[in-house]
Amino acid sequence: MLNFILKRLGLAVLVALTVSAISFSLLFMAGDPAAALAGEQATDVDIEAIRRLYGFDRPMIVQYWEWLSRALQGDFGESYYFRLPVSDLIMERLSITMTLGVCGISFALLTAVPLGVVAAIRPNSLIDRFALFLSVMGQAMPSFWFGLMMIVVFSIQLNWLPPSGTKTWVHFIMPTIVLGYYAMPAIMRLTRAGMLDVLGSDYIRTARAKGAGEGRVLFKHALRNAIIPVVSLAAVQMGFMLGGSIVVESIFALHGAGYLAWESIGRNDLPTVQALILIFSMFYIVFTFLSDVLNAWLDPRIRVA
Amino acid sequence: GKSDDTLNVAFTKELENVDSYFNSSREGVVMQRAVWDGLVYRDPVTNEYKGNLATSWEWIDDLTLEFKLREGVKFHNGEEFDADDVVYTVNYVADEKNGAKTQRNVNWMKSAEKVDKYTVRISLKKPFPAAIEFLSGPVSMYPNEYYAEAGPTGMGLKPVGTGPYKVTEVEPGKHFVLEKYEGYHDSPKGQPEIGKIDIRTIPDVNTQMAELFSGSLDLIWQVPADQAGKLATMDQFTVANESTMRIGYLTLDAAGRTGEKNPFTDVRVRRAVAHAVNREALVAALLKGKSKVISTACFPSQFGCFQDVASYDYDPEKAKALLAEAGYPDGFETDFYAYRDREYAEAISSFLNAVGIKTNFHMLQYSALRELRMKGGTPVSFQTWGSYSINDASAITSQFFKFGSLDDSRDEEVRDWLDVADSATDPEKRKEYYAKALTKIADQAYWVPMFSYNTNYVFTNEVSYTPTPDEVLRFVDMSWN
Amino acid sequence: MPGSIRVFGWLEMARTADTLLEDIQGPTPGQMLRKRIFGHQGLLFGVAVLGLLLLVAIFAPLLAPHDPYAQDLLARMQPPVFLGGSWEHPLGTDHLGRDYLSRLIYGARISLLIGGFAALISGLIGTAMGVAAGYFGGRVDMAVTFLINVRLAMPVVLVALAIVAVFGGSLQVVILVLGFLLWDRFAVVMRSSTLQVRSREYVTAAQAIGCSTSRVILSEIMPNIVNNLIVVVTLEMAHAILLEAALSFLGLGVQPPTPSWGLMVSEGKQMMLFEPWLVAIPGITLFVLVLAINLLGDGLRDVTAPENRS
Amino acid sequence: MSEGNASPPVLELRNVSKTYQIKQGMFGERKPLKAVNDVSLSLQRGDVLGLVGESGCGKSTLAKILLGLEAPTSGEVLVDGEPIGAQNRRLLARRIQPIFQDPYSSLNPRKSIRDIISLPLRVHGIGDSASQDKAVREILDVVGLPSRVMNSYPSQMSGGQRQRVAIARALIMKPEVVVCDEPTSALDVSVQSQILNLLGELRREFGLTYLFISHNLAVVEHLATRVAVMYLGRIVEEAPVGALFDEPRHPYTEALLASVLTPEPDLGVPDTHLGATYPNPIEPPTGCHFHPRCARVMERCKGVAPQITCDGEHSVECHLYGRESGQAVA
Amino acid sequence: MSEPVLSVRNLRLDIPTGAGTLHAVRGIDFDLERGETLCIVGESGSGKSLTSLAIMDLLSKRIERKADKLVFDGTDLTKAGAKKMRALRGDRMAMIFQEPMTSLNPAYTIGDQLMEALLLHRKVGKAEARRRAVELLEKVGITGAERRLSQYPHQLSGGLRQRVMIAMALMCEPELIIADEPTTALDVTIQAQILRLLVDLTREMNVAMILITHDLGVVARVADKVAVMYAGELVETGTAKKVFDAPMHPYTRGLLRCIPVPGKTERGSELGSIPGIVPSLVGKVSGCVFRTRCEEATEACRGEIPYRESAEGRHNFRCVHETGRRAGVEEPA
Ligand SMILES: Nc1ncnc2c1ncn2[C@@H]1O[C@H](COP(=O)(O)OP(=O)(O)OP(=O)(O)O)[C@@H](O)[C@H]1O
Ligand SMILES: Nc1ncnc2c1ncn2[C@@H]1O[C@H](COP(=O)(O)OP(=O)(O)OP(=O)(O)O)[C@@H](O)[C@H]1O
Ligand SMILES: [Mg+2]
Ligand SMILES: [Mg+2]
Repeated sequence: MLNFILKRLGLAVLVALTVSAISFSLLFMAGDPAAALAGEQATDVDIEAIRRLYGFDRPMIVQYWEWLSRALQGDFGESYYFRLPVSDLIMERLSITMTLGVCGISFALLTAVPLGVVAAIRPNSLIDRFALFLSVMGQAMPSFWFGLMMIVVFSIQLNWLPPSGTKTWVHFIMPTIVLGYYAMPAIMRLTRAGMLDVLGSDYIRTARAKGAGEGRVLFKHALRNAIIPVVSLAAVQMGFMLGGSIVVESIFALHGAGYLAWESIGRNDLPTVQALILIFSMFYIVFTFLSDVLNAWLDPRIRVA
Repeated sequence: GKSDDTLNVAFTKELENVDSYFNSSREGVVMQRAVWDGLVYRDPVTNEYKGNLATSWEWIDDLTLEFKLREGVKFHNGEEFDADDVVYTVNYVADEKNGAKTQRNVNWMKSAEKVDKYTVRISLKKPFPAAIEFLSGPVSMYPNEYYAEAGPTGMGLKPVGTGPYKVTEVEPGKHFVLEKYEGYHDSPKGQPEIGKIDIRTIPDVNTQMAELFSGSLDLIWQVPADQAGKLATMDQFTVANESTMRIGYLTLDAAGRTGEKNPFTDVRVRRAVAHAVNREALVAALLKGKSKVISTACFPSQFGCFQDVASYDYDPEKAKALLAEAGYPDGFETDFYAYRDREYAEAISSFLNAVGIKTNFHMLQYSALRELRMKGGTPVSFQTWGSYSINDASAITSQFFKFGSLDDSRDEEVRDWLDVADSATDPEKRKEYYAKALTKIADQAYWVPMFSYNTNYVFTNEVSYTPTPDEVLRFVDMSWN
Repeated sequence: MPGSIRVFGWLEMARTADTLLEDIQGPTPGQMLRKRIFGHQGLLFGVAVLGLLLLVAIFAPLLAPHDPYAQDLLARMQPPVFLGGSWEHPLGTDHLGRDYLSRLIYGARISLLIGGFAALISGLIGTAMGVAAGYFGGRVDMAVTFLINVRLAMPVVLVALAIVAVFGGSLQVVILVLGFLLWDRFAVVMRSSTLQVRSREYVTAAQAIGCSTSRVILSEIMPNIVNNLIVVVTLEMAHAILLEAALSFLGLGVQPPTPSWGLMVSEGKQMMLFEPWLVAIPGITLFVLVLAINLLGDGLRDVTAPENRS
Repeated sequence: MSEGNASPPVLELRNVSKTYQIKQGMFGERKPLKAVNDVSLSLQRGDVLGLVGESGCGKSTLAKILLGLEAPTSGEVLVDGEPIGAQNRRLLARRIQPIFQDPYSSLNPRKSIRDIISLPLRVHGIGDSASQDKAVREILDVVGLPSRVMNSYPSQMSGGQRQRVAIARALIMKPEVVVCDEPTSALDVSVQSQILNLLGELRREFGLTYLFISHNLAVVEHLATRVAVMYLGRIVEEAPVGALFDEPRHPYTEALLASVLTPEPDLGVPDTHLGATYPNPIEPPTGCHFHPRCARVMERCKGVAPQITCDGEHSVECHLYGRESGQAVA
Repeated sequence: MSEPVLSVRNLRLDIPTGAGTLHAVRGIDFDLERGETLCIVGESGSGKSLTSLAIMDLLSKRIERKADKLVFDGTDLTKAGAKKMRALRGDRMAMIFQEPMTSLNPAYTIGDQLMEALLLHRKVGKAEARRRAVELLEKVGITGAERRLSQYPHQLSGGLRQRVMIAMALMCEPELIIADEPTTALDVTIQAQILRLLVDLTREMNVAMILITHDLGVVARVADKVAVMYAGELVETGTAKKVFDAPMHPYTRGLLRCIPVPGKTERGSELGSIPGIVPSLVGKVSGCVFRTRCEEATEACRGEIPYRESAEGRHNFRCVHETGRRAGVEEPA
């Protein structure tokens, strides 16, 4: 197990390094950072001064190396736009994105897993069809459109929910649903398929042959095995959701990291964008790593190697 | 709302830093006018200069201005305002190394020196006729002791000024809370009435309107014309429209920076472009409000903005004829760039398409487009310029026609005339030379000026406010009905 | 060997020949597939809608009542006919007075073009990588798996936004960006399918016969994983279309005046609270298109699923 | 070895080994697994060499080496006295052909029977499509399938029919050696006998040489002329079929034979005298690999690996028979 | 004779499929005495597993089970509810499956899975259950039983897992064990060991066993009673000796001719075979199902087929011919 974790960790670090290199080089091509930094009404002299001040005239590899070694110490440099340390800037917004992500994935899991299980127990039943309907809709619904429609219905027409802001948990209801619904179909389908698969397996028949009751069969013998792939998927989805929360954050005016990322791209705020891509990637990497560890713990075939 | 004496306002853009020397957005100007004061104040309606933190001023010579300061003014943190504050502020921002964001606003000042506690002199680098205009605008006074310690970052998070409102809460990106400053001095700005201003950043205009409908916002601004039109039909809101100093224009690559064979090097082609666009229709259908069609390369109210220049009416047939004359009977294909107001740009490009100039539309981020223009120019791009609300033609012409990287015409004659106009101290001489330059710009159709912008302010009927044409929200002028 | 056509004891059981006959005359795989296809409602719906939209896209110039780019600033945002508009513009006009129906019709082209080409590019990349990984294993597999991990770790929307911001949102750029970002699922699915098929004995048999590697891959492995490939193609096509719409919504998708549905939603969004149909119409067509593609994909997966075979 | 060394064996293995590097778990370290360990065998024309042994002892690996699908880690494979390495893979394919265990996975479900059977012809560019069709028809007749199955697909056929198709594919190139890897173990007994009969007929008809791998000793005894017994990658005993079944020498062979359950109701279930501990192939036991399970284990077996002892055509690798053991060969 | 543990009369299983109803099992009759071993033998797909699952009531809900009589130790299983069946399963009737690799839950230890049945059915503590598990593991010949309890299935070889399955079946000392091809997936040597173990243990504990297999060798060596199944019907039943020494049904005879018997069948000679394939059981099935492959088939085979008892008794077969052969056909030499 320890061996497994160490090797898995090594892979994670390698992936993180590669992603960092890609995101760095990718964004370095994103227009002249000095021009962006100087702002809309700056003169050429301003821009040239800034170019030298920030060292944009040095070779890219040097800049990458410097950036990376500082990033490893948690220093992502200073935002061109805010003139604040990027890490401070991000820390602040990340809590919103994380809250949203956790709420979203919880919503997705809490709806998808029970639905998937029930659908698997009663294939072709009404509830199975309903679950299928939900997932098909969810897959085809553009989330920005869904968000807008939610605002129109629940904020404008019914005036039940606030359309934006982060003050109370009520503010998080609509964003959570929009974001969670994005991840729900995949999780539900996997739960259903996994559960169907496990329920048809030999060891479930063994458990039944021992006289175990339906509940015991479902929850002790089946779910434990069916949930293993769902854990991985949920981790992946969580990573995607954080990276994909941009749309939701911009619709509901949540000042999270996703929105910051979008704005920063527009402002050519290189350090912030680089840091955000890296951090979102790190989240993905950490989540999948944790899910692998969790899987290993759930699945003795990996745990006891 | 009125009941809790709190005005809820939305900003579209997130402010990078509340410190007004370290942001460059409109929202920053709004904050600056509420939290800080300048030495001078220009009445937005009469355009008359009045003393604010200074009670009087005089030109000692072309390069020196002397101010008598108002006594008894206190900053929000209790620090007393005197000559030291002015000296510190001016010296700090004028120093290029400190990196004030918009150098143009401050780099005409060389330094400041204290004469006595309430007298101060500001020296200029070279003659700068618009000095008072700038001092009434972007240059505001900071508390020296506090600023020395906090710097721009600290100032951004906990701003301290002498203005009518003090900042009590800053959550970057989320919201600011302003509270009425009870000890506000007897300023020409007037005394604040509304107790508390809560400003939230909401990027999406639909969300802003939704919040407005649900009652959690009291005032939104910069509302697009169509929406404003609809909101105006609703009883519970007031929609006010004011013009702004921002103008939109097409800049054409007359200098051939994108290549010798560029069709826009031919004046007939440039004139054809000018004839091709139905600017009246654009204003009537898209911009609406107080927007106007313009023909000069500046905002009409600006000093020196000579109006009697060649103007090109909408005449697609003539445009086609000119194109044919220039050797393009079937039109040609060109890249068309824009960075904001996609709708307007799209409409313009569509007019060009109609006379045979086939446009490949590119919508870029400002920085990317700027880089492109600095490096090699663009054949044709839709641009806007707001002049920082500075009511002087130099704020626009000298930026674009003096061989800077954004100068697509590179006309030496124009440059020389503008040099004279910019530095002369005699207003009449300035006017004369601006007129010469602007006439040639129009005649050669280096630019195709399009229209001036306007801003829509929408607020609930509880709020009473009359906006001003300089596109600045003045909380101090607001009150409850 | 020829000439010695022998009749074995087995065949002498003439009486049993009839059972054998019946057995062999069972349905061919093709017939069975056809039967399953026609019994699958979702699949049929998907095919019908997608086919219709494809026709619309192909014959757009014939079907569109107006030039989708012709603006009329005096006739902006006319309501569709069912909301009191005129038949001149059955679905109304947009914010520049362009005919909404015509733009919608041309928009089908754009969406299908983006979805199709993005899926094609990512399909080529992903399939090549996945099949190579599955077939050759070892280091190739390790490298591909690593690349997949790297790709998955990058936040797609963010990276796509960044690239489009740099290169501008021309149709080609958007297609290329999506194509180069969405290959991961192809690689994953093709890798595992190849692994699965590779261990089948008919592959070993082909190798033992002396088939070259390329022949084994192309004629023994590919035909057996191509149905999985088609399923992924549909899913990724839907994915690409939705992603393009999201990019357009965020202002960094294809450029105007291109009549992309995503862009139309984004443009209509401005007036969403007052003229909801501006958003509703392209939103619904987008939804229906993606739904149809997904149903098609799901259906294909259902009818070609292993438990349905043999 | 055999009478008159005039012609070299069709197929010969000389000290062939195959070592796999096994990863344990997803990230475990790699360890060597000797799937085939220093094996020497030879097949004369017309021989049927039965290869028996427990699951995982390396039978299929050996077959793959013969087919050229796996390169041996060391040792040589000779066809007609020539080393296989020198031969082109495609040339080898004309002479040695496989028949696999699972008729359901050995035929490509997407291909018609015609395509499946004619594939070798097409790969080797033999004839045009008309002559290929003719060849397919003929070979179908040989394996006892009506020629109209040509346009059918595997999914339309029963297991026995599919196995016939697989045999037809193997035979269409007129190979000399056919490697049958458990060709009947997935089939019902009633079908199994048909296939066994067919294999027997074909051998007589075409003078084929078989390497016949099977779990089923009764089948091996029925079909084989020689039998090799494999244990953990090594051939522990090899003899003509009669000698091996009548007087098995290696204790493992004895146990194997004892485990054969014939349909004789009075005999009851035999005791194989084998221990239950199945060894881990990655860490094989020291000395004689079989010693932990051997009923006749001696002290020496634990430390020293036995040598092959040959007695005419009967060779065995066991301390009981080694010269040093002092025990006479029975 | 005492009451049989299990008595089955006219068991029928119907499976609805897309093409129509599949009459997978049609009219199975047998009795099983205490301590007796019944072997059901037949080709794959003949319905052996379905029959065994039907007795355990483990069929999927789709499959319809009908029987004139299905009595286990005095309990009418056709009327028993789910709860009652649960109480019986694992306690008084136990089952061993074919695939040792997949029949154990990979997520739980051997110990947990062994103890589960006992904890479910008996009021015993964990310690007691553990003791019993160790005892049984030792009994099935697993060394180091204590240590094995905390191992997971993937750590055991196939033979060991099958032993664990056997121990698991015996935990509650059932009266009936159903073993569905317990050795098919195992090596010959291990097969012999496992079978021996099963036979010894059932004798020792006086457990009745239904052993399902398609290997006639296994049947001959293990069975007290044999039931030969073909396409969902029992075509021949009887004591092992009688069935093997004097097979009556053409199918049984055919099967016995198919396998080479060392020492008896001539090496390299042609084996007997049963040509053709099993007919489809979808839709109406009438007459003798074996007639399409039968050497003895006549027109009469399409009609009603009587269930005959052979001359010596305790040996039944289903055939239109009185002796299982067409009249006037000599047995080939
Ligand atoms: N490609 C491979 N990589 C790693 N190990 C392998 C590979 N092929 C076979 N092995 C290992 O080599 C050993 C011998 O395998 P092989 O398939 O030859 O056995 P076998 O005797 O044919 O078994 P069976 O009777 O089950 O078919 C086994 O332990 C197997 O796990
Ligand atoms: N759930 C099911 N749905 C449809 N058909 C089924 C189902 N279960 C079994 N059958 C069919 O019923 C018949 C009998 O199956 P069963 O599993 O009892 O055979 P078996 O004799 O045990 O065969 P094997 O020796 O292969 O285990 C087969 O034709 C099978 O295809
Ligand atoms: Mg094998
Ligand atoms: Mg079965």
